Amino acid sequence: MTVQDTAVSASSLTVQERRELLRTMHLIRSFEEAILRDYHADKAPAWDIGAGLIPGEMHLSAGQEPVAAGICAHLTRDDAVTATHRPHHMAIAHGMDLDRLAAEIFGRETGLGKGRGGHMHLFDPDTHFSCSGIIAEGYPPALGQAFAFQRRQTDRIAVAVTGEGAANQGAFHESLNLAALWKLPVVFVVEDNDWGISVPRAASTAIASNADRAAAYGMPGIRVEGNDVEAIHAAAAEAVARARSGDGPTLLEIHTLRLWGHFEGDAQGYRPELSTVNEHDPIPAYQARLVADGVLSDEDAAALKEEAVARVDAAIGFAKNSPTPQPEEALRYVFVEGA
Amino acid sequence: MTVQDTAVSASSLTVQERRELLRTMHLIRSFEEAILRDYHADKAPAWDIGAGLIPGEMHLSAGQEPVAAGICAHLTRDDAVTATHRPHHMAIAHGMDLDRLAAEIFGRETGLGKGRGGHMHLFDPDTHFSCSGIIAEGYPPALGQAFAFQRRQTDRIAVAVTGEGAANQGAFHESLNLAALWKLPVVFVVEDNDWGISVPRAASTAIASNADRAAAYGMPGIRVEGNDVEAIHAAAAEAVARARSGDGPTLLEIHTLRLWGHFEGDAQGYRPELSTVNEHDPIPAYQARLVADGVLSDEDAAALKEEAVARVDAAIGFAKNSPTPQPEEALRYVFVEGA
Amino acid sequence: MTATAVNPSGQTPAEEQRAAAAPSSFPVEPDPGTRRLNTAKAIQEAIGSQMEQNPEVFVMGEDVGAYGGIFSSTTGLLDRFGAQRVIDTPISETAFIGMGIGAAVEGMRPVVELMFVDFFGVCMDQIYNHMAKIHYESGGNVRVPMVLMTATGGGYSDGAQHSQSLWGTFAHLPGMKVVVPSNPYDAKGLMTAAIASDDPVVYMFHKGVMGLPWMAKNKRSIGAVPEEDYLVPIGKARVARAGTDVTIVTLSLSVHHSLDVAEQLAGEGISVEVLDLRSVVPLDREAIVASAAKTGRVIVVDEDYQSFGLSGEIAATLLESPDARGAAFSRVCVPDVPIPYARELEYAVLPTHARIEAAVRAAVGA
Amino acid sequence: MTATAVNPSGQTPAEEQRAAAAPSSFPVEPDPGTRRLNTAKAIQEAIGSQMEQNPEVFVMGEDVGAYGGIFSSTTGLLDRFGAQRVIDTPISETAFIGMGIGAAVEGMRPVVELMFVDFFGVCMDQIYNHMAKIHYESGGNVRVPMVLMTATGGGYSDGAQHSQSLWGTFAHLPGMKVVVPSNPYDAKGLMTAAIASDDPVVYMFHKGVMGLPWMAKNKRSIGAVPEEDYLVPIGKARVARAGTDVTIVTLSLSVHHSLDVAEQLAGEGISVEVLDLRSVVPLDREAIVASAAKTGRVIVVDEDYQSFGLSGEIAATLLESPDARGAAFSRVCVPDVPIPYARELEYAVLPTHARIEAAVRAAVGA
Ligand SMILES: Cc1ncc(C[n+]2csc(CCOP(=O)(O)OP(=O)(O)O)c2C)c(N)n1
Ligand SMILES: Cc1ncc(C[n+]2csc(CCOP(=O)(O)OP(=O)(O)O)c2C)c(N)n1
Ligand SMILES: [Mg+2]
Ligand SMILES: [Mg+2]
Repeated sequence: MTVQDTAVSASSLTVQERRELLRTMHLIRSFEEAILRDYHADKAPAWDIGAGLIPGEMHLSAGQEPVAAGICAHLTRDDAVTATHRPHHMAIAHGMDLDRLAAEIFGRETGLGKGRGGHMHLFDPDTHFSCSGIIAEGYPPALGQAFAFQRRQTDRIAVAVTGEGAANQGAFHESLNLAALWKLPVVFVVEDNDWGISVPRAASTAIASNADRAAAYGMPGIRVEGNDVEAIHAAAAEAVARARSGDGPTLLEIHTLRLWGHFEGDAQGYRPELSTVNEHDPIPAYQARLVADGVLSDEDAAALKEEAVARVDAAIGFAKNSPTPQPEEALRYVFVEGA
Repeated sequence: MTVQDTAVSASSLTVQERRELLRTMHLIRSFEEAILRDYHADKAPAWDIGAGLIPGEMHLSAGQEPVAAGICAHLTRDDAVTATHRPHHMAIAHGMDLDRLAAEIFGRETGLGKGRGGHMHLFDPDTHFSCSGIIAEGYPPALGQAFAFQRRQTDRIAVAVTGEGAANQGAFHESLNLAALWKLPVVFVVEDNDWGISVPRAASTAIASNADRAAAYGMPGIRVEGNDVEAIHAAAAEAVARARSGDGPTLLEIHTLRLWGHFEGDAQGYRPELSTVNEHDPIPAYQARLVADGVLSDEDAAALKEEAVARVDAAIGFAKNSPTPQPEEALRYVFVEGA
Repeated sequence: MTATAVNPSGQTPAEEQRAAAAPSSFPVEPDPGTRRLNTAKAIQEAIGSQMEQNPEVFVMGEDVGAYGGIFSSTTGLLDRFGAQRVIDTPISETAFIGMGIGAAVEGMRPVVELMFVDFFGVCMDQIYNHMAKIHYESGGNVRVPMVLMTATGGGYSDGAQHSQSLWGTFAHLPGMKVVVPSNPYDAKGLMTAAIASDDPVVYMFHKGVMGLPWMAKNKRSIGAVPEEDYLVPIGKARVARAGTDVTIVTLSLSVHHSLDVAEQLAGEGISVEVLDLRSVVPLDREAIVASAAKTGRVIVVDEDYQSFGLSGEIAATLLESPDARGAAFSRVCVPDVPIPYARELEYAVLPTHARIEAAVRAAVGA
Repeated sequence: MTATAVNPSGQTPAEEQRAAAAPSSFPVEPDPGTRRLNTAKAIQEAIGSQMEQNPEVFVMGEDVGAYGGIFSSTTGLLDRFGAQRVIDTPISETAFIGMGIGAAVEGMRPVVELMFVDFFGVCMDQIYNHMAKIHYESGGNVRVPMVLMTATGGGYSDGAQHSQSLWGTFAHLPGMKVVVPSNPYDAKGLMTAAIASDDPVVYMFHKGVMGLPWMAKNKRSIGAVPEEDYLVPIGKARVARAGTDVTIVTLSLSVHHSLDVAEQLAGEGISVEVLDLRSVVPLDREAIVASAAKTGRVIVVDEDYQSFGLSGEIAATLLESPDARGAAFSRVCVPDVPIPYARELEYAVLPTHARIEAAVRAAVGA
């Protein structure tokens, strides 16, 4: 295992690349903020999870934007990404159409899944994106996408994401073993946000870093501390290159931060560090760094944010103005062929 | 990971201990030979797996006796053992009543499970023994037995056994993680006989030793080469002591040998080393060593074998003379309470 | 070869005696009294009381400790009993459910939570090949007195992987009892019975009956619950409302919708009997047949998938009974479709008030 | 809120058209000819032929390579197609079934073997929450054209964890088709249809119909099979024997026992119709109703567990049909008990010739 430290002193990235990373993070955060707002807007006074424009469980990714931005910067839309119950940041960074993403979350016929899937079940053939609400069970399908890419002799890869809690699930183990055995072009990402709902990492495993598990399969493992988008970008560069060149999978654990509750409505009474969480928000920190490095001005940064908000507003507007599905069509799409 | 080599030059065991190890191995082998004989006796001329005195799949453990003898020498009947589809050697070494074991295999009312279970489903409250025909799924219940022992503040332990093929199953991973996290008194044993049915270890995992996986959970891992009962005994001594003293689990991988087919009827066409397998039979080798070391004479050794055969014959006789279950009672024992 | 007559209870007289005797220390279905609790609190109370009386009872699962269970099934237990007996687990269902089995085999009485029943696919082997079969395979020598508690059901747009009922899946596989309380009183009595049982019991609570503050509440999710311990016998249905024109056989949250419909239609002179099954295994076939024989019309209302499950088994029960085989039969279930996310679609497949009402009207020709 | 009428086929006219058109390149149920194969060889032939024609078809599973599949479903394929397309896997069902799903999502056509259906508990999440639901959750945008092939059934003392049928379990969960061939002709045609299908298909072969040299053989495990490719349509039952007095609705190995009984009783003037379902999902309800309406008596013979499964669904199908609801109904299934090991016990719970015969006699009052 290699531990990569926060302190990547001088950036090896171009100005353009660094701006892109910030832009992606702003876009994600703006999206999550908009969903947060609309999710809670019409559940009052008696807060009802099933009520309102956006019903159901809602797992937002605020704080984990560096992971998505840093990794997906290396991907094209021909690469596959499989994500978790907390999928928006990966979906957006991977280039999913924002309108159709928003429409799915609002349960509209124009959504990615025509409202059948919802926020934990996003499937996008255009970006080879999928996710699963079942812990660690997004890993195995990624193997098959990677296998198809390998067999067709492309250099396309699959990125498979889970949380640190998921690393204790059987599917995690089986998937890593299989990918290493067959040198599948996969990058396994563990987003370690210290918590699996209310259970801290230390109550889930006796080991300090899941990257140590890579050796159990014969693949390299890297843990990236500090939730720093550039350090993540650098680690991902290696892992992606390894996968593309046919040298097989890498396990990348990234220490990140869950800024908000596990899901919306989570009061987080179990979380001792709650009062100081906001101090570690990675976006203002990165923005300040770029400004300090002269990559952009405060005004440029504000413009990036505004641009993101505008794009998100348009997507939310698209979603809200889209038709809801017809109840009569509830049984459509069970099978391709008649049943 | 520590690799312990075959070459345990001078034995640290007492004469009595060494004789016991040989005696246990002879007892197991004699049992397996008897089952082998009776299993095939009445399936001819058209060999039918469901026919004869012993029907069904039959997974015999010949060649793996050193594992059972070396480990169970450290256990009392208050310790738990959970085994696999290939359970006889562990059951016998752990002290299971031979009559009731044989009777279960012959499907008799006097069997451990009154003929309901069969050879892959042996449950013995007297020796806290159980097994499962589902790969790696014997591990999780062992955790619970260990947990009960721990909570009751005893120094009893659980030994959980699987094959090397099973180490790639999710249950393996989850169980090791949980046991290490809670410092449960478990010894995890992987019997590496190089094969999972027809699939060689190298086609199952990219790593050379499953003991390397122990680090992924924060527990010690030891691989024992050579299928040598004294080396296994020594490695198990440490692991058992660690568990008994409250220091938590150990993963012990033992390189052993499947002398016969995966199950009876397996022609083993897939096995390139087939013609030389018998040369590596661990029992004659150990017996010769004990004779050479002056632990016993050739006559003593022959007597040990005869004694084992006689004991086994008695058990087989008991089984054959026991009543078969009543068909009318097929639905008994689904529930303790009425249903 | 001759056809083998099999003893349907599968018990010897001695066993039946023991079974009848076992948990008799608690009263059976006492008067409910006046104290009112929601279903979640009733469950917590049952578990807590059994934990107090028996040190071998413990609770294990994801977020059952400080969080108190995602659906509040274990709120307060950590504070009362400590982390040694109320154990938060890693997300390793196979390992910790299997651990419950092993502990039960050694005589402990684990209450293990599988957070959503929808997750059964990652751990079903331990449940159906081990928890449910060990007693039989051991010829009755090894018992597995374990409760597997799990949340079921939809109605709040949680999508295809978090909204299922699936009791039919568990009931189809032999060796485990399956109980499905619909209200606080039954929830407490069935949990007490489940912990007292020497058999493995799958205890399935619908999120919508818990009375959670953050979910639309049915008025019957709060009700009278005795303070003392008591049993609701496993395997006994309850006539939730007596009627003469048509029988609704139902369970869990659908009991409430059915009662709502029954109350509404009573005004029109349609008399609906509502039978709350409470247990799926054992299924109270006698109660089903008795009610069907009385009303001559049966509607099964079931939030599980329609085909190859509970509703079909009730049809077979009718057809196999000389008294009930002529009864009219229809069903209001979730059709064979993954539960859709969008509210309009989900409520098109759920057994809603409207669908139940339509089925009753169709049955009585009104 | 109003009751929502749901379109039972769940299809738009355009989709129905596409579905009808899709695999029409192969003839449907052609004349069987005279060449005889056992079921295992028929399956191998179907897979091999599809692999030849389509490079995206591949086979994956435990011991499918050099061993040729524990029940010979893949014998010879490794030699023909090499280890790149006939892939032995580690014992990691969740990983490799999930891998099949991902490959199918990218347009490949995997045939994945789960060695025994009894092992579903270690990998069901991939099967029922992913393979079966992705198409629906994606609003039809993502297809999963995958075949999950698995061995079922008992009768050779393999015990409670290796002898189950379990088609009811798969059929209860929406989104996967479930086919269950009973003979070589259907086995080939259904495998060809399964690989051609754009939907996930669970293909369940009973070990006892394979014609294995090391297992008691039924005479019908060898039969005429065309050399060319052809389809047996998924969802269509077959009248395996026409009759007028009583209908046996059955599938898989039980078809043969039922035909044996029908042949025997014909001598006594009892005319038994045997309906081989061939598919459980979709269930050919029309064929069931038509036969039941004709004979007025239905016996379900099913090697799966009795309660909450296929046999109940057939009861419901009868009760829901004006033409068939009066039919007499009984069932010969495995009662709700883990499959016992000892031969005497196992054959007491299996649907044997003797039990089927007794049921037919009871039905016709002879
Ligand atoms: C198999 C399974 N078990 C439990 C859950 C419930 N669950 C949803 S999210 C979650 C915590 C996941 O923690 P982690 O993997 O760290 O991801 P994070 O939520 O922190 O992003 C749990 C237990 C589930 N969805 N699937
Ligand atoms: C979950 C599961 N998958 C597959 C099988 C079929 N199976 C039985 S034994 C076996 C090979 C086991 O290999 P290993 O763990 O090395 O044990 P060995 O047989 O060598 O003792 C397989 C694949 C099973 N019983 N359970
Ligand atoms: Mg986490
Ligand atoms: Mg092996």
